[in-house]
Amino acid sequence: MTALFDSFWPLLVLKVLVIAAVIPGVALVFIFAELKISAHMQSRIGPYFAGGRWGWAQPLADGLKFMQKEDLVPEDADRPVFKLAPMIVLMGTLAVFVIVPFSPKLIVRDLDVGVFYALAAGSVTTIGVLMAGWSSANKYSLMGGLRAGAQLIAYELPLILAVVGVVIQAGTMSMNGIVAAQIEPVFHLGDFAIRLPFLLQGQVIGFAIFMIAALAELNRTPFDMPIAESELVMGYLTEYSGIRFTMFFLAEYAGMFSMSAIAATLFLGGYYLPGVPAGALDWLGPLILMGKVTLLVFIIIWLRWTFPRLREDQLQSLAWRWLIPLALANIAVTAVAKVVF
Amino acid sequence: MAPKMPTIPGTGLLKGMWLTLRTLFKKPVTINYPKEKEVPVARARGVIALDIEACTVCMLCARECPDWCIYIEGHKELQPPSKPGGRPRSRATLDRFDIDYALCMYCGICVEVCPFDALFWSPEYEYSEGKISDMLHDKERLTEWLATVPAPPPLEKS
Amino acid sequence: MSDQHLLAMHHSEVQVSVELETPDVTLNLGPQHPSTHGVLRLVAKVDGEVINEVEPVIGYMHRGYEKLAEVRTYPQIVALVSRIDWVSGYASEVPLMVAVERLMEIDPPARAQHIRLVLTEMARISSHLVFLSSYPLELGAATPLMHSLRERERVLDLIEMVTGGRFHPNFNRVGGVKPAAGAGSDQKKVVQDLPEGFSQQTLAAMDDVIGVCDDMEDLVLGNEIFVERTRGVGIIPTDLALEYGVSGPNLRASGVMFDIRKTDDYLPYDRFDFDIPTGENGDCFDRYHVRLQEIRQAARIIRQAIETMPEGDLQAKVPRIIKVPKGETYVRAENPKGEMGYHVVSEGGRGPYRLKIRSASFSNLSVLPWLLKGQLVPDVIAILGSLDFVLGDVDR
Amino acid sequence: MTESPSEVPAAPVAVGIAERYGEMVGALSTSGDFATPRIRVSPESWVDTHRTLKEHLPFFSFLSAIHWSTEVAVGDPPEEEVEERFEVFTRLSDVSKGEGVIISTDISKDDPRLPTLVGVFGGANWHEREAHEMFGIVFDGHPNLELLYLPEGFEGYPLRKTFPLLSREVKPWPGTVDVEDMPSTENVEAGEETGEVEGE
Repeated sequence: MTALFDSFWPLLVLKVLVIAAVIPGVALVFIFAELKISAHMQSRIGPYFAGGRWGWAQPLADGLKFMQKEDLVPEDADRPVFKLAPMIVLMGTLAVFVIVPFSPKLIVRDLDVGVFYALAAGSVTTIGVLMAGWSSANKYSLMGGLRAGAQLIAYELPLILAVVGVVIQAGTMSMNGIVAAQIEPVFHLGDFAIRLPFLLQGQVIGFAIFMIAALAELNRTPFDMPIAESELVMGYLTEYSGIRFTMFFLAEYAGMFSMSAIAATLFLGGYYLPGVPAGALDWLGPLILMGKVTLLVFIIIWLRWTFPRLREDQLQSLAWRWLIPLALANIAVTAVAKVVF
Repeated sequence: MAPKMPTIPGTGLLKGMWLTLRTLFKKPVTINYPKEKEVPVARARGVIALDIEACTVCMLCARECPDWCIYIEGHKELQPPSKPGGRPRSRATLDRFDIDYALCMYCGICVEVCPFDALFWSPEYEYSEGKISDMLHDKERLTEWLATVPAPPPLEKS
Repeated sequence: MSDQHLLAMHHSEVQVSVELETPDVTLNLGPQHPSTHGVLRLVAKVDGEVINEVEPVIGYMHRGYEKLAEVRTYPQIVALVSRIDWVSGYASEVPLMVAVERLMEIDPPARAQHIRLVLTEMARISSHLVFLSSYPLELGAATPLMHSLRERERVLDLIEMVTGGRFHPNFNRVGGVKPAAGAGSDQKKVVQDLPEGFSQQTLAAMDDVIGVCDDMEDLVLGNEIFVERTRGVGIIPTDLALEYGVSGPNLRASGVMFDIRKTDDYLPYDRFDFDIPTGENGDCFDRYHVRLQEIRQAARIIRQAIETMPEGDLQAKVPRIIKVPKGETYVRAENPKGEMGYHVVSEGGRGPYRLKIRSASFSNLSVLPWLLKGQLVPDVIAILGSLDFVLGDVDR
Repeated sequence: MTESPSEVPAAPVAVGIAERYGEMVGALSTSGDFATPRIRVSPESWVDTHRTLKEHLPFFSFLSAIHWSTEVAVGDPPEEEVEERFEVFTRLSDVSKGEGVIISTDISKDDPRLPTLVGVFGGANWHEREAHEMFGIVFDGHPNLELLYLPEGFEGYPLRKTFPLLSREVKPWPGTVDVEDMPSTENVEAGEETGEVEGE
């Protein structure tokens, strides 16, 4: 048994299967959380029917309903592209989880260029969105796709630049390495070692920029222009229904999960919580990480149900006039601090 | 009348977030409809109830109806004299009294014009149907609603 | 940054993309589109996201009320006109009744007038709350919708408590308000005066309405994103507004302090203190702000009216069959959407010979082709929503 | 007005307004019945009248028309015989005192034409389109005199009095059946004479 798991391929397949099963499950939980939180923020009770108490089965019921629906492809659509788009979006989202460390050992692949990989894989979703927008043969979809493309170019840059600060501070691009760097004591108060996540080690601006850019990447309010229900109907999703829409839908929440997990790992100490003994991290780690992710997901949901959305040109000006200069300044300051201390 | 604007940038965003967070922990105002129900006010115009005994087939409601959604048919019947030796009186009997709720616009003019108080509003509202033709309520159905007519609300004293 | 600066910036950005000279695309916004509140259709020629030309297509909701009115009696028309602007149904009934009363030279009793006034202002609150809620939704914020509809529900409940209808009260009669209706076989006809607890509940509801106005100031008006989206967007110049017959809050947002409640006397508004909120720039932000302030003023009027509610009859003495003498009159009212007027031409019958319905949204919307030229698609939605129209009011 | 605000404003005020504005434009006649100032002008002076009055009454309220006809397909005919014609009327008002006036003109039924007001009041555009499709009045010089409400290819002019209302033609009136004389007939007649209040 042990021998089997030590060998490369079976282990990889097992890990992939676990991710493919767990991530959509977690996404369902987040969907339910969004339904309930939004409802209560609006003085509503929200779903209360499916599954009995609290309507906990509502996302499952929605999923089942979507699966029963007829698979519609518009007549003028570019069929192969139209069909491929949701898969690429979902795949791009799931691929990010390869490098997310849930505990020191629970990681699919601790790549040396983990951060780089995560950002690259995450960007693939935008290709899928562009494909969806283009192939739908719908003007609203096209505009939504183009907006998503413009958003990608504008926000990929601050996202990467925000991470650079952390990478400089940690001195590694491996995700496990970054967490390890946050476990390292920053200084000692007597015998007591003070361990701080990078957020508290001066990366506040980096974290804020990362979260804003992540919202834009995820097309969440206040940056949901590619979907923009009141303007573009549903943007690139307009022509999708049934199972293909479900894939987009799952990808959105899985994306929230992955972005929050990366943010938690880079800035909030990942699976580590001060005071938890190193030995317990193997089994407590995933819980700690999930706790941090849940907090970030809650904030993302909270923002969505409070703010209106920006206009496309305002979003661009926010990115180019504010976030990118700020992120560059952040890198400079971090680099100088790294050399000085 | 210029609106008051936040002086520190970003406080407007935070104020909104504080409001939604506060609401998150307040009791919701909606109810779980089919299981819980709100009681409509006594005057609510839900469905029209018919008191067959009071109706004299005078057609006033059908004539005043703006949508022409009331269909009435009737015939005369000779009633036995009330006193022995008196004249037999003729009395109009209702054969058909249908209200087509698919057409009705719930204006309540029929209830108002009825000179014999044969029509009443009931606040009942759960009578939607799958077929539009089922929205035509005949006189038996309309009579059933009579039991749901509530007592009128007391008036405000000054 | 000043508004002019913002506007200039905005226009310069628009300019840049126009110069690229790409072929126009025809974009149909509506008749089924989330932002058009029903069945408005905008045929827009867009260049990227910039609108070069827009042609509103209306008439999907045209029900021909002016024709229908010619075959109906006046009491029947009352039930009809509350469906013109269904968001503030009660307010549409009043001017028609005042017109008929003028032709018949009837004075409604003071109590009836007060009840009309209170219900009209409640209709105003309910209509403006719908605007306060739906406008942020156009801009992508869903939560203000529920917050403001929550309090609107209370106002609708109060209207229902008195009239029996939430949207279509049909509570006005020639010479006053509905005097009596059937109420069950034991009770027979009962007086439809204000039910017990109405005053008390109204005062409580007004507090909550003011409360939600405060909330909206925090959640929407003070929100920097909202300000960015609406300041300097969709400016209607004063002279253009007058020429197109733009009325109501849209006109006042452009800086014209004009309110039919102050100048005309269709209801005894001169007995109450209230202010007319006006805007400065005539942009979307001002239109939102003016409506929000109007809710506060309406609540103020209702409080005063409830406290000074006179005793008396609900209806003046009128013939059982209403026949209106020959004559013509035009009565207008300050409805939530703007000037709502009825030109009644009577030829002595039970119904009008001709009824011209002047609805506010129709004129307010007619300024659109001018207003939307050169705007971005997201701004089009912002401007469209800020005009606060109801398709029933446009098409009649 | 403070003592009895419910009072209908006295006619002289409206007459005064009508006369004042009527003088400015050389109106054919003025009236102020039922608190509604009205002035009547000739079709030739239609546009000039509006141009002159725009300085004082800048708010364009509406434009519409009436089809005067003794023979009608809907509703009741006029009390007396009238000359068949179209009366086009607009309402202008100011935005300070609330003064307003209805300006009307008569045009013939056979060739209903009138110069457009779009050059004076841009807002007349849609109103004239509405009057065009509803009454068949042609507004000379209108930039875009197309159907506004009605679907393409609609025949007839719905608001003309001679245009039947189909919904009332295809269905018999459900109130025709007479089982017996309406027992309320006497009451109604008596009520009308004595002015009895309904339902008290």
